[in-house]
Amino acid sequence: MDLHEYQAKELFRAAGIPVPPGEVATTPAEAEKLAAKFGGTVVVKAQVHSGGRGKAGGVKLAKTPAEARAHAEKILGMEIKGLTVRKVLVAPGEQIATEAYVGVLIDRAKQAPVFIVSAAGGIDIETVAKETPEKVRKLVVDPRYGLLPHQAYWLANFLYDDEGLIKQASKIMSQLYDCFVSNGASMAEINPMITTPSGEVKAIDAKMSIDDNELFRRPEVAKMRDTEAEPPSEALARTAGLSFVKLDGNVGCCVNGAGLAMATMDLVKYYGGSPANFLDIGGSSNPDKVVAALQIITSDPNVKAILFNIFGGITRCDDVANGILEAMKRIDIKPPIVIRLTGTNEEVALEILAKAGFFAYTSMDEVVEKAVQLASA
Amino acid sequence: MDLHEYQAKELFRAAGIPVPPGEVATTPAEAEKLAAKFGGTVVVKAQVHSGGRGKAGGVKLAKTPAEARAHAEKILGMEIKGLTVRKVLVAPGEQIATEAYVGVLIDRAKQAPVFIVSAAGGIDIETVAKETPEKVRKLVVDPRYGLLPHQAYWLANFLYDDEGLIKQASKIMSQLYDCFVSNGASMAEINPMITTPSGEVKAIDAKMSIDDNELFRRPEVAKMRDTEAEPPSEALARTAGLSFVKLDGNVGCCVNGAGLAMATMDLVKYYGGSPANFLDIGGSSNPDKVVAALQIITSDPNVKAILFNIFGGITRCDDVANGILEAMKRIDIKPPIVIRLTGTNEEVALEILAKAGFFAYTSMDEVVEKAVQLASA
Amino acid sequence: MAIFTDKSTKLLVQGITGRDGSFHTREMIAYGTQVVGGVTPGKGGQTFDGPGGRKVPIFNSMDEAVAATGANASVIFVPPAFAASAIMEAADAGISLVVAITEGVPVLDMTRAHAFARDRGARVLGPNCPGLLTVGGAKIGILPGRIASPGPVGVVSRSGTLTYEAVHLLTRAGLGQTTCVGIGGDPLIGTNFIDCLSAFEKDPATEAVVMIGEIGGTDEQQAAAFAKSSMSKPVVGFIAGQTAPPGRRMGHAGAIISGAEGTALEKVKALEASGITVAKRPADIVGLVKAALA
Amino acid sequence: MAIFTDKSTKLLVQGITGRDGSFHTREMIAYGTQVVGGVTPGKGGQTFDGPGGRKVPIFNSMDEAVAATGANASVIFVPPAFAASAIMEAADAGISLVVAITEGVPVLDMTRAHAFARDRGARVLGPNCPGLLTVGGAKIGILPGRIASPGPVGVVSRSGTLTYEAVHLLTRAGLGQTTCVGIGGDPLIGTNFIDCLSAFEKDPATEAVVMIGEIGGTDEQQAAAFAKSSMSKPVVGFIAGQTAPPGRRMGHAGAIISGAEGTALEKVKALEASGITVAKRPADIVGLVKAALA
Repeated sequence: MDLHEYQAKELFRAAGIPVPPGEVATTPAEAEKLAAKFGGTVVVKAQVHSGGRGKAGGVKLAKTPAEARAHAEKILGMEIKGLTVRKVLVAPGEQIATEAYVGVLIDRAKQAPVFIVSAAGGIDIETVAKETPEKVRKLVVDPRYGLLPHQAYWLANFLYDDEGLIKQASKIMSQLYDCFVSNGASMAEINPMITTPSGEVKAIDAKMSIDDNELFRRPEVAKMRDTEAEPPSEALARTAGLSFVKLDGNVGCCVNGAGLAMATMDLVKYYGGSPANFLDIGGSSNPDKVVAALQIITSDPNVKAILFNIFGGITRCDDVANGILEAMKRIDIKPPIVIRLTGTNEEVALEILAKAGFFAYTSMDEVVEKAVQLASA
Repeated sequence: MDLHEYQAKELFRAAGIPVPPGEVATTPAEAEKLAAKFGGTVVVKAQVHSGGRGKAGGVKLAKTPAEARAHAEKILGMEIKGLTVRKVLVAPGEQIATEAYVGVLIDRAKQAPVFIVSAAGGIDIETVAKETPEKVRKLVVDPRYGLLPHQAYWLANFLYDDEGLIKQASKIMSQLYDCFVSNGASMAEINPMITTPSGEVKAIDAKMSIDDNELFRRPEVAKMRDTEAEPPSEALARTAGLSFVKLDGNVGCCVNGAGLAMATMDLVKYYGGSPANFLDIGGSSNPDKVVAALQIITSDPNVKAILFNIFGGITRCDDVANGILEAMKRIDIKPPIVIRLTGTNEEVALEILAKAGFFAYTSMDEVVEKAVQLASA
Repeated sequence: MAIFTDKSTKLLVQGITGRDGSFHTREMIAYGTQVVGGVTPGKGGQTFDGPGGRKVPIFNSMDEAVAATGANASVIFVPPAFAASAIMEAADAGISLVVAITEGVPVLDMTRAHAFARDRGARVLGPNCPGLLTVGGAKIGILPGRIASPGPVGVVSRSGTLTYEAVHLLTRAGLGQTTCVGIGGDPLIGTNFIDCLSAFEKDPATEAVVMIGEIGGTDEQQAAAFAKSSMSKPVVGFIAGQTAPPGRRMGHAGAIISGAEGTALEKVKALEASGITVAKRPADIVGLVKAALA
Repeated sequence: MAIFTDKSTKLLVQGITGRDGSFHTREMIAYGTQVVGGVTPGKGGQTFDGPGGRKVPIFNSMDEAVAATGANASVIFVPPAFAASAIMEAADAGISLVVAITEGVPVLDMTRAHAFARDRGARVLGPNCPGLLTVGGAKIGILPGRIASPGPVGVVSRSGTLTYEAVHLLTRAGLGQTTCVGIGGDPLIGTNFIDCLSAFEKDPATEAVVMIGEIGGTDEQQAAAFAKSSMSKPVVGFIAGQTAPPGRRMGHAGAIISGAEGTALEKVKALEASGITVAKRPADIVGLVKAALA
């Protein structure tokens, strides 16, 4: 789950990381009021789950409250990489001497959190890491010990020469690590971490993703989910316990298992079609899940054909068949449905479907080819 | 630093361990008032840094406030193993179904905290461990992981068969471990941990020692030191930064280094004498420390001779010599002083002492033999 | 012969009395797996009724269960909140193969659990994996036994049902399997492609390996390099997720393209550069394996 | 020859600019130890002035210091609050011998630091120890070099000044030493008697060992058993604390009799039962060593 900048900053502040003040506005009037409250130059920043806000015009300096209002007017409702901006963060402008990058994420190979820091801050770290690896210092944290003081110092020492700055940054590294672990994060980033001309180190931007699997034990973090920031179909899928990603093709896919679902999408493309979605109904074969899946798929007007590809293991084919019939009753499904079922209780399922006038395939290639044909008809 | 039962219970409560209520009284009237407040049967318990309070008559049940007052009257001022009782804990009497022992301490060989539990609670664990080791379960905690949930369960499962009790006890194990670590303890004990007839698990006695080396970072725990509970000479030594233990002989010993100090005491005995104390002036050779050491030694009326045994390394012999002369000026020292100095700046020291009319030995055996002679004269 | 397990493997089921645990325990026993016990705290002393009147003793803890049964493997069906702890309990009890089926285990929990298992010398398979099936030997996990048949092909995959698909196709084409391993779709897994390739290379009964990867991470690339440098047996590959958009999680927590390296295209390139033939679609796996074995 | 160190040992001083650190750095250099650098955060780039105009470079971190100097040993003089961290920093930087002089390090800090050093394969001596002196080679720590002389006796002790006493007596009697090691008076020490006995046994230059123990713990008993089972060279023992009362801490955090096993009497018994001759007083050590070497 991605957090907005202002939410990540809340968690940073709670961990003791020095984050300048800042408040959220949802209307231009609120933005103006906040600018007046802070006084002087403020920055107005779009709150969307996307990088590149600056380039997209989503971050603007305002010298007066009126200017802040004008910026907010433009930014609120703006689309950045397909996401609509519904909130802006208004924060006092900071005097910046230097900018650095500090990030923590999970290193899959080392199976541990890894710090990445660079004195080349404010820019894209992946580019820096690739093109000028000498500008990046990495540290894998041993999860048995956590971030040790000398390691925090080692990271900070890569960014600064001044002992005062190093000490502040070391402390921030430790606080960021604690913040990362205590909130069940999968990523936490300060970009940029700035120094001011008077020698203070501060986090002026914040980015954080929380491991979805941690949310059950962190209700206060789970509450931060911004359901408005995700497509309604994905919010619905999440509630129904389905894995769903909307794509822009016309073949709706309903599959059990993530790997098989991807392979099915790929096969749609192989046969010249284009998948409308990724959808994994998961291991359980509750008919209600099938109904929800069909609701979500049919809510996409691009969908011209719907394809089921089920390889029963834990999932029982008869449950899926019943779910399909149940959905037909409850919702008005326009696009044609083609079905492939094999595995657990296959025979029962085929009989159920046959009775309802459905033909079911047992080969994945056949059913995908058929679905592509129907969609392009 | 040993804590009193009531202090350990405060830390236990803060860690979430179920500890029945209880308050401290310093007068019989207070005890009566508390008994009235709690109502019903209460227990009045001497608060001293010593085991065997029960056997010594320091723990009594009272059915009425008047009886509580009477018990407090007897217990307050009582001596238990040489320690005067100045406080009693008054707590409601508990219904006890079973008693168990739970302790955590540091295992020197494993270099890690170790849990020791036994269903034979309320008694001396060392005896149980020695005589009936099958009644004890031990678990070494890997400090890199802390006490893991399955380990807490494993310990609790040794004490109880009932799943409800096991779950409560598992939780208490985890809480006790957290309490141990977060307070920098070297020992924490629940003895007994009881179950009530209604199926609750509670800590009705608590014992805790804090690692002295942790106190600097835990001022709130350091405040719990009961200076009244230690001999005044030891409190004075602690303030002066000296290691001092009072003994009952008549040869006062002032040595640098703990091992040499013990060896000096042993040599006093070897030559037929009896050491009045252990005293290590430590590595630093601040003359003030020497003055404090002599003050402490001479405050013991048993001391008949004072022996200095200094092997200069970090400690400079001249500093010690100057300290002795300084002390002679400031305090009236009755017993004869014999001095052995060797090592760093030995020559300067010998000259300083010679000028003041002192003869200094360079052999440990000679000086100890002389001191024993003087003390028994 | 096979990898990691055989007929002598003695299995404990952690979470045996749960919905999934009890269902799959019956399936595993029916397949012929030696399920010697189960663990559910608080149900120690009870008995689990397996198929054919088989009685399986239940214990409160892994420690007791291992002491009583001499088990050397365990399979975990406990809920996500307790799965990492169950892995550590198994490793602490001396289990050498821990198969974690549970999906949704917090990643930070797994950083500690994997470290602990390494410290204790235990192999973890998963979490979020279908387990492994040694054909005609032991089935540990949820892979449906009936789709497999004995033969010379080793199968290793990050996916569940896609593995079934591949095994099903192989079996129908008369290409039996030694062991089928689902290594799991999580970002942090205990046993990776290289571990399995290395074991298949050493297994005399395995003559060719099918490796089914997907987007996310760079495990397939590393496996390809390993196959090139250290394997004599042919490997046939398949990578799912050619059509997956970057930055989105495709079901599996590990299936997310972040950066250029995690794409299917990059992986296919790496496999082919290492001499691994890559199937364009699952159905093509059969022909490529036949060619490899010819 | 000697144990743990020799003339080629390259030493870093952690806390070189502190009061004790700077004093003893000069002493170590004067003795002939190769002090190749020092570490004090924030003073990197400065220089420490050693005796005889010797300049020692100062670094901000152990990592930098090791990279620049190729050091393989370090000695720690930092305050107790930072000592465990300094040990871990040294181990993390690849140092193989870490000598921690600092007294008063919290025991729980040391549980983690010792585990970390073990994980990294570093030997820790101490904390709360005087260090070690390889006679005519390297002096690491605070043992006064002038009391020692070269010869065939290895000395290992839990104490500081009592070690000086013993070494002084040996030297005056013409019995020189190979290496004198103070293992420290804390309850959790990185290098124990057995480690040192084992090293002395392997060191061809050492012909006899003096082992000086004290009350508390059971290290001496275990060392005695080791000497009996695994040593060919004679060991002469001394145990301080015959007159120490139980339950009281005698200066050293580790010198406390808890239970029957930690008493001096028990230790002397265990040593004698293992064939180790035990001196009744320090002065007797000389005669026993002479007899052992005869």
